[in-house]
Amino acid sequence: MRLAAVLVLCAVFAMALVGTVWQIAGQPVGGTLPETVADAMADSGVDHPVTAVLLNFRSYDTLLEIGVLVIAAIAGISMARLPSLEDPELRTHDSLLHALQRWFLPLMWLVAGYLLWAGAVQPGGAFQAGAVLAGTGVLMRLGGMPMNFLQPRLLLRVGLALGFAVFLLVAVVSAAGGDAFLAYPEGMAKPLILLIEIFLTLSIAMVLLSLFVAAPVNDAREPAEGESE
Amino acid sequence: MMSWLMAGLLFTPLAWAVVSLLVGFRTGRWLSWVGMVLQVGASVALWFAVARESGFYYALGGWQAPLGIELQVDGLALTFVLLTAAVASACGLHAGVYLDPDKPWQRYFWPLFWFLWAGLNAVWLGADLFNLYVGLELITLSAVGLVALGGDAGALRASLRYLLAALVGSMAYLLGVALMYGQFGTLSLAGMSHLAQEYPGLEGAGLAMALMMTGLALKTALFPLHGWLPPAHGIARSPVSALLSALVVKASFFIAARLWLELGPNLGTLALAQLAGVLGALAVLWGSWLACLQPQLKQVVAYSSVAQIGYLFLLFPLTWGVTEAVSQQAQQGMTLQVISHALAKAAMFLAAGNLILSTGSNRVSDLAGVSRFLPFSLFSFGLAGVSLMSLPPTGGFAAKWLLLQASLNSGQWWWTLVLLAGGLLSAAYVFRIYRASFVEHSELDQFYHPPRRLEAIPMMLALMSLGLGLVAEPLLSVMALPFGEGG
Amino acid sequence: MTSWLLDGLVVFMLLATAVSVLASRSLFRAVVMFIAFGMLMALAWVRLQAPDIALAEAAIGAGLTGVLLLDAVAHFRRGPDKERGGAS
Amino acid sequence: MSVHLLYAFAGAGVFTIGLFGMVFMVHLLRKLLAFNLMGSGTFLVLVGLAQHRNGVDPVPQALVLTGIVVAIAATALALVLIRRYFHLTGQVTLEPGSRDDEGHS
Repeated sequence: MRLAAVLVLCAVFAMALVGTVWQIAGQPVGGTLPETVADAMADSGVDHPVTAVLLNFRSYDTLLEIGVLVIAAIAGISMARLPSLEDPELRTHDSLLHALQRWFLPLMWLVAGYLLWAGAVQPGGAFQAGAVLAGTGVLMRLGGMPMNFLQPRLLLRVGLALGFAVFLLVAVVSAAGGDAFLAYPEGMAKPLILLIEIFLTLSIAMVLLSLFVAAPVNDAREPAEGESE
Repeated sequence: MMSWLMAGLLFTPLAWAVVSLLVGFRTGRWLSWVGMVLQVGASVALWFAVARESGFYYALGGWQAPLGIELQVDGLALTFVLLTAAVASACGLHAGVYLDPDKPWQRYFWPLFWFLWAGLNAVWLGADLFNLYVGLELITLSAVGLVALGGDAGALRASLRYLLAALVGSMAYLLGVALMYGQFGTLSLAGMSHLAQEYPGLEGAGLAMALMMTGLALKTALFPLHGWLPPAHGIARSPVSALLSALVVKASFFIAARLWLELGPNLGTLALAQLAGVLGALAVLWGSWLACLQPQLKQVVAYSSVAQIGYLFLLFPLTWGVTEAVSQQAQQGMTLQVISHALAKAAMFLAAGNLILSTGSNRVSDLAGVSRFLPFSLFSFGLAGVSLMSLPPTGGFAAKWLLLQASLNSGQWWWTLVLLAGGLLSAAYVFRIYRASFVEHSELDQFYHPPRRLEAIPMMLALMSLGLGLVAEPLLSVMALPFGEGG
Repeated sequence: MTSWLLDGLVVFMLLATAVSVLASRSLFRAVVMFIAFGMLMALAWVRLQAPDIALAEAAIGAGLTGVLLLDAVAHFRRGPDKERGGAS
Repeated sequence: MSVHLLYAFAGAGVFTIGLFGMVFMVHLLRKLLAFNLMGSGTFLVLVGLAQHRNGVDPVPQALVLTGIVVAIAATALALVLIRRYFHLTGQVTLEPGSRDDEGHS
């Protein structure tokens, strides 16, 4: 009964949505943004339009988005109460996995580095590189590496915050000189974007990895307000 | 000067979020006081600068819209920035004393708090639809993190419910943004508004706007999509509840209102406007009614939020197809309602936190006898309640008076009934708390006395909400300032 | 013509896997179908000439989310770490 | 009709399927999967519809990259919350009291 009701509602919604898409596709109005992007590419400091949009034209979005990632990581590690990350179930001693790690890990590092570097001229960039790096970390973790740097201590928090902090500093330095917030100084766009991307890659990898590790673990709990301990 | 202030306003919360992540709770508290002073200073200075001159667009990174992201720095946005500075500082000060610094997870309170503040400012100033989406997510995730912080099963359940509802809401909004970009080829709200005026009768964009507003209504907890709000606001720590009720739900409403005021005249329909109004009216009645029945103190306050949010949605019918003067009245009424509710509700939640702290119970019936021990917090609670009941001279009265006039002047008299009934019902639930606390009850004589500072903060907020009605005129004149081009 | 066939196939598969994510009875199967859906999304992005997103989708969308979800499913199978009633 | 538009329609379909799951499913993990479907559908509409009018357009592509990162942040946070909730209560649904094991939704 409930299934039928939800199905009918969703069908109605789908028809309205498809109709809306059809309507909009039929009568677009306004200018074309890609041409504006193409015109501004020369001043952007990079050659790949998507990277230019992400880290120059709309860098405020990206800054806040890294903020969202950091928030998720903070909320995640605030749930993991035990300082120890020793989870015996994760300690597999699979020789295949070990062999895989030995050959695979350096390769993954290489791929991540390449993706990061390539982002300036062709597809790739901090997010993809960070994700590959995090994937490497997950493999290492599954292989039973203790990865002590992921304990919720100062080192982890520095790692989480580093990329965001560097981005923020670059953003504010130019503003201190009287320019707009997030504007790159004349001629400095390329090195600054690269700098931001390197630190972002590390932080993104760290965030994703810490969220993977921040599994729930113990019984420490705070009583609700007004509940006696 | 202006550009430094803007940079400071954007930079401070984000920087403090990062720095307070690196230190413990106590150092973070000390740092946050400094940050609050800076942030309040920047907000006040900017507000006066704009009040003296006029609003302007601030192009981030030096890239003008539609290529880059522009911030719309006008009287309305800055008034909300100022309101956020006031309420968030109050909640932060309260939290610094209220929260137990020895719990290991409390250190994460400050970074989340500052990220929340940054997200709120991003939303008030935002003029780019996608940027607003990112701002909304910043707010949602940090708010969920704050609710869940150190929580037990009940808090986790509430925060998960909140998270899932909020995610659906923002996804619906984002889908609307996608459709809008397909229609107009720009993400800037001002650009869309121009195009919508130029090409009337774009049905697809109208539906997209309705979709966005539905998503935002879910995030604002408009009846009947309000189910997630009372558990989340009721179970969070009191300073967090205050932040959530006073500011967070307003953010999504603010976006809906901006969309409606910019695009509504060309893309909206009478049916959509009236529907929003009817749901708002039902929220007022239903929320107030449930607030009268809740056994738990904070649930009463949370349901009262559902009701007070309902008033805001009267904006939609009262600005559609009416004269410019009536529309102005409705907008001013809405703005005052947002401000007075934010102040009053923050005061109420903080005072409720103090009451809970001293009685050791969240139940209304356990308040018996508290009037002898904690008259100050109880008094703050009552003063805030007076604003919610909209008695003169409070901000709540000024807001509802403007809404009342707008509905009479536009010939939509039926909304006045809602305003009256809502006022009576809110009186009922506030008096219910009072009656419970004045019961003489000798069984329970051990009340813990919270520190003075905890009691002073809600009182300040309540007094501000009370005095808002007296300064409403000058405040409204700044918000209605003509908008300067460029800048 | 062949390109239309290919796109039609990708779209059909996308919708089919999306339905089966929700319809499969076991949670494990649902997650596997979700990963397959992510791979198809990556393919769709290639067809939409968005290689950046294709890379990100393959790495983040299918890869990392998939691992996170699989890990969670395994966790649910193991049951809560402490005995609390008869949950699975 | 261009290929881009075809994908936009597919996106509308995927979004609706996700919405259905979000409303109808009870299991928290399934809700999360459904949310991710909604996200993917939205991204398809965003790029498909924009490229239908503009040709290859880097702006929505960049927006989708941002959106994917935000979505995984939300997903990962939700997973941590769900796992901790399960750990404390043994429940995988939001209905208090009902115990639902991993099999059916």
